[in-house]
Amino acid sequence: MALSRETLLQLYEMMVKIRTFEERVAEIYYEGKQPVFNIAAGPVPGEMHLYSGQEAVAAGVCAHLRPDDPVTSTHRPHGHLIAKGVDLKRMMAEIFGKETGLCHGKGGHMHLFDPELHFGCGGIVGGGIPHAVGAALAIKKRGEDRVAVSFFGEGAANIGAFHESLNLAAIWKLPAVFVVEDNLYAISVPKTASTAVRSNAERGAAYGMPAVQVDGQDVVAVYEAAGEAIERARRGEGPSLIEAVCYRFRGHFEGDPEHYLPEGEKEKWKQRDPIVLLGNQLKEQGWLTDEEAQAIQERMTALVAEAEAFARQSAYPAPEAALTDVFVQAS
Amino acid sequence: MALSRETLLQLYEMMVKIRTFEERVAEIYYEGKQPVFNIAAGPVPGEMHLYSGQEAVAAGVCAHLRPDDPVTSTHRPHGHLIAKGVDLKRMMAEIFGKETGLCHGKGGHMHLFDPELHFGCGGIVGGGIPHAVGAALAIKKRGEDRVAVSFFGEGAANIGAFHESLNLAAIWKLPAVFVVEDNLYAISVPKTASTAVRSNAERGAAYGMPAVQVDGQDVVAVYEAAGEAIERARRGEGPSLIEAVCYRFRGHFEGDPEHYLPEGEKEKWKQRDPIVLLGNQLKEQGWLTDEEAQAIQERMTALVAEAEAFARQSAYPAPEAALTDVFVQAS
Amino acid sequence: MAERLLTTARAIAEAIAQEMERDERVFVMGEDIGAYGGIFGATQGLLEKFGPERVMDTPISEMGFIGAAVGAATEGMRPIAELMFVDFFGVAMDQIFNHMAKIHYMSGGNVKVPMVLMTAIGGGYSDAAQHSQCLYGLFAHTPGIKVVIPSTPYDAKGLMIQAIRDDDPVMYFFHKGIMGLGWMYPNPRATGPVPEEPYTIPFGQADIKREGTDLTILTVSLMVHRSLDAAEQLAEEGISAEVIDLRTLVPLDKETIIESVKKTHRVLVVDEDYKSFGMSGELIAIIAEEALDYLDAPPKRLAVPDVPIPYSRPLEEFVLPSVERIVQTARDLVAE
Amino acid sequence: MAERLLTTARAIAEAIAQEMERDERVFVMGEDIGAYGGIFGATQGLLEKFGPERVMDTPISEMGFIGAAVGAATEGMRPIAELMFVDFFGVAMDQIFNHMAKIHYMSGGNVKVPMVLMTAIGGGYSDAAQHSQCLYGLFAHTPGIKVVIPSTPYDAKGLMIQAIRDDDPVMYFFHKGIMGLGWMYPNPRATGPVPEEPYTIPFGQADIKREGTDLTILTVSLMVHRSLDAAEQLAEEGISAEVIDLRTLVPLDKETIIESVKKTHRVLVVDEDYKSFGMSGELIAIIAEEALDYLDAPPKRLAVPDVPIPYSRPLEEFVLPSVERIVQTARDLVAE
Ligand SMILES: Cc1ncc(C[n+]2csc(CCOP(=O)(O)OP(=O)(O)O)c2C)c(N)n1
Ligand SMILES: Cc1ncc(C[n+]2csc(CCOP(=O)(O)OP(=O)(O)O)c2C)c(N)n1
Ligand SMILES: [Mg+2]
Ligand SMILES: [Mg+2]
Repeated sequence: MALSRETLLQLYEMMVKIRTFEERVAEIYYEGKQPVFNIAAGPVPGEMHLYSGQEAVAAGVCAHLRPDDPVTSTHRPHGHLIAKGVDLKRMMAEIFGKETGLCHGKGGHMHLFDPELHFGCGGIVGGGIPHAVGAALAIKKRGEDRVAVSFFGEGAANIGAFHESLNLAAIWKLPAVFVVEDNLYAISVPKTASTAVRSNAERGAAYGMPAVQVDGQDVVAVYEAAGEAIERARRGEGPSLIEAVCYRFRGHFEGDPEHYLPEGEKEKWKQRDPIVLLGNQLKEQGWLTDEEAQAIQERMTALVAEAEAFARQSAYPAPEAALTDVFVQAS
Repeated sequence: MALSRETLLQLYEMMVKIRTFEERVAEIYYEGKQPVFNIAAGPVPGEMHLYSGQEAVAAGVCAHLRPDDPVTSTHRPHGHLIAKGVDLKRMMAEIFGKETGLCHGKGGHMHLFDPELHFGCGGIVGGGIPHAVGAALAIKKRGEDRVAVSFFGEGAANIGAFHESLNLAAIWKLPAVFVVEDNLYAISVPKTASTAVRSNAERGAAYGMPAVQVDGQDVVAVYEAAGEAIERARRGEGPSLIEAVCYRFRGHFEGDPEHYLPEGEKEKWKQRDPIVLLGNQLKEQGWLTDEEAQAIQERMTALVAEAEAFARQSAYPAPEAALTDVFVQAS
Repeated sequence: MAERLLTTARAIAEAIAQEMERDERVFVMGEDIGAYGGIFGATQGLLEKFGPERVMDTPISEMGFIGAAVGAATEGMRPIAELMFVDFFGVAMDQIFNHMAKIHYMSGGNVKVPMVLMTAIGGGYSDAAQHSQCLYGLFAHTPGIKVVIPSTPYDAKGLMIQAIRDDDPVMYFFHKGIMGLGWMYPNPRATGPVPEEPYTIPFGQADIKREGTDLTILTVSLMVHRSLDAAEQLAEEGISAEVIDLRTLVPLDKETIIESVKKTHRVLVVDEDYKSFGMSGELIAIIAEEALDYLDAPPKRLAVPDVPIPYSRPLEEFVLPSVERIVQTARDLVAE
Repeated sequence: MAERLLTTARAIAEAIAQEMERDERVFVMGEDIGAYGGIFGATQGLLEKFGPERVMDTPISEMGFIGAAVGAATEGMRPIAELMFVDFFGVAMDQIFNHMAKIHYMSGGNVKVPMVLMTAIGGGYSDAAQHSQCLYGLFAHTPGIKVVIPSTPYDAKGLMIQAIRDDDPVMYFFHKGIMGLGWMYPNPRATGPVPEEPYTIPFGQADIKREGTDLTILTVSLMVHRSLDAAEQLAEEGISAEVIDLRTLVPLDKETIIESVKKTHRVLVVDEDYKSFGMSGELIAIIAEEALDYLDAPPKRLAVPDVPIPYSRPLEEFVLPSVERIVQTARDLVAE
């Protein structure tokens, strides 16, 4: 199935958008953390897990999703939320901990919630997988054609919640798609040391669930596999599992010394940058000129800059606001 | 591979031993609970999950085990512990909550520990599976040829600990054997409503682990499959998974109304009583006469009676003993 | 017209049924809650009334289905999940503790998690260390969870309806010994008057189950009954005990507690949970903070003495607060 | 000879290394503890010294590998498992709570579970609701677990060696802010004198980190440092604060607590855990029970006010006990 120019350009633009956001966040993150890195300092404190390098996965999957399709994500959520269509301003403001942020500063980078986009994430590995099952259950109960998608890493595929969730989705035949982003590592632990099978696609058999492994640097491959799984789910035919093999271009989190990486590995993967791959393909097909690519990049840079400016100009929440929102009904 | 008469008779005797123990415990259990069933009353209070009907699994697997091979079991542990070779007296005394019991009355029917037999169990579904992994890890670290076996139900195969444990055992290539006793139900919930695949043998693929489903009413089939898996583990070739399909002859626990059973199901299964099946086979082969069978039964009845007498004659622990054994070193 | 009597189990099942009729977003999930009716009867009859789509038996996957309840709740449903015994919380604690309890806060109030997690607590029938715990103290320590612990059929119904209608995650703890089950040790107060029409009991309102002047007994759940029995015996000795059923630990009705202590000047906490770092400590701390000068004697507590629940009957009886020990401790307290 | 200075992280790693050398049954398992050296450095250098058989990186399977540690311990090994952040306990709580803590008791004392579960606690660097908690109160509530919370490099080493040699399951909580990590907010006391030779510090012995006469501050972990800083400021105002580092919550050194209160007549608990139903309540309850008449003012506590830890810096600063708030609360307490 050949994709239209329009679709490919949308995918391209989305990947550029994510990359631009992430690389700018990285720059901002180091503000106030130099010359001595202090995780608590600067305008964006705390851990920071960026998505650069994995853009094809978020873009390829979310291209099939509507705003009302629930998505659960992880500690590395920016790419998914951007691909889902978030307002970058409110997202950036949250990362800055500002009152205007998606969560009024209470959530932060790892805990971004956008109810309009039915998006949630969190810092506990595997924690979001059951939520997607529950969302899919709600969809099925209401007889809707929405689909719930859960993104998580190959490391998360070894935690109990993965197993329980996939089994539940399968026995209840829920409209859910599980997307494993196999970026080869869980922090420093390589997949070979954590996972008894080479491909998590082999784990579909444990739930009688269609499962496939795809090249996660190839956005078209991801797009096609995801399209099939999502349409299947929309038709009420049950859940699927997709593993997309990709790579973290910036390490696990900012500050990761990456001593554990084999020499040359990252460089090798960078040669398969998903954005460059699609860009080259588009250029070969005559669907994108260098000038157009430049224009896209500039537009994205401007969007991110606008989000940054919004975040910087926004106020911090009042300290006492820490005490609200524990309960909807305080007593 | 045809089994020797000696082996078959040992298996037969073990199954009779377990059945005799269980059926006697059932009688004792209802003492003090009639005419009105009060779970707290009688010489044996609390929940009571008996093993009748599943004897072929414990007998067939444990026939390959040495006293120093670790075994972890479940809330339905009697069969495994008896097959492992426990002193029935101390076991029965524990079930009576007596000072002379395996755990001095602190554990009870669901929490039987016999360190000499490297046996443990517990009331949390799936809770024992990781312990077998840890025992196998200890074995591997020491370079021993022991094997750790974990028994659990088909219901437990849907809990996270199952997945995590099998994956760990596989990546670390541990000497462990996982035995699923598929007795069709987890309390009232049938396997079809809990498990997305027909056979847990299909789940071996998720861990690159040899896996097989066997007829759990056929002790020879269990014996052979277990033998292969256990020898493989002893040779250092890693873990295996066995699912044995069997049936609970007495319901989930004593007092189970069993309203949820399809009509006639239990009767059908009772026609494949593992003890009768093997008995008939032995008789057909001319390896067991009715008199010999009778003698075995009498010996087992006497053993159980002796255990019961021991338990009844034993004293309860002093109430203040409740305060000891929280810690080895109290401060 | 004679009052209608129900067991606590039936009162809970009725509350759920009435809310399921009223609000189609409500559904129930858990192990053996369908055909079996719930091991402790809290869902008896619901499958027949509402069918398997709304009364869902689950696999043994507590992390999965409690997490699914969270996900369904954030999508606008109002799930009730049953954790068969509270003792099993450990396999699902991450979903309870880091998600159910925190999503509303982490989202800055933008996402709601309206769900009820109901669970059975308590011992006294030799079910030993992994099936006899109370543990409400752990959950009361967790910001973001409302903690509800009824002691009577009447309270059970009203608090359950309140829990289902509440927009926050609620943990609802029913003691096996108050359910009125035919096969459990008998408790006459496990059957009591329950109005047929739906009603609610607001959270954060303790109930003075018996008024008194000489000492205040603070307690919940089955221990309310033991304390009432003890108060009766104490009355015969001329000691007047006020028995306060806290009913909810979060929110906690500090006012009723403090007022009572200001009246009686003596306090005993009776708790079936572990003693240290739990409910009893918190209650005494609050009193020390807010009514120190009113105390005529050091506060006392009766709770499980920081040991797992043992199996053997004499051992278990030794560690659980009994009527006799409550009486004795109250006597000592008043004598001080 | 000059005293040797180590960070807390190095002190812990050294303790483990020395015990691994002494006892081949000791091994370590956890996520990123090998090549990475542990996210907070508690296992730095161990892989190089002892190889991957004894320093095992695990998959993200906390239920599995902590349960495996339990199984290995009952088979006679002496595992040390690292739970990367205590906040993740919920995925493994069943193994911690129902197995690690209870097997010794349930077996009637016949089975031992000699293991150490070490974990990072604490906030203050905007890691938000799921990566900033302390939670030692939950585990102190659980019978069968020893709860160890060092505050200095010296204590960290001695308590770790004690923990490894102890035949019971020990949970060992190190605060990220005391590890002396280059990338964490600075804490000068995170580096301190540590003898090279192995030594132990017995459990159940609180350490009076600063003597005083006007009030007693009871605390642990990073809050020991905040309290010491506060005590210094208070001294300038003429208020003499005694700062007691409890070091272990189970066993708890009640004697030192009570003696101090009998001397100062005023008590403030400073706790980075959630306020209600936790450590602060228990400590105050013990004092109310055992030293009521010595209290000249209601006890006070500073703790996280029962909210999840928020992300944004001003919000987080608002909920964590700070030096200023300790000073202010101590002042108020002494004025009463
Ligand atoms: C239950 C749990 N265990 C451990 C962690 C610490 N941790 C955070 S991210 C991470 C690695 C996750 O690996 P993977 O799932 O492959 O996702 P990736 O980071 O590669 O995107 C770990 C171990 C956690 N947050 N939650
Ligand atoms: C974690 C947990 N969840 C639920 C239970 C309650 N429970 C006890 S036994 C049981 C059924 C177990 O089924 P299975 O594993 O098939 O074993 P079987 O009883 O059939 O031998 C359940 C649900 C429990 N003990 N632990
Ligand atoms: Mg990864
Ligand atoms: Mg079963």
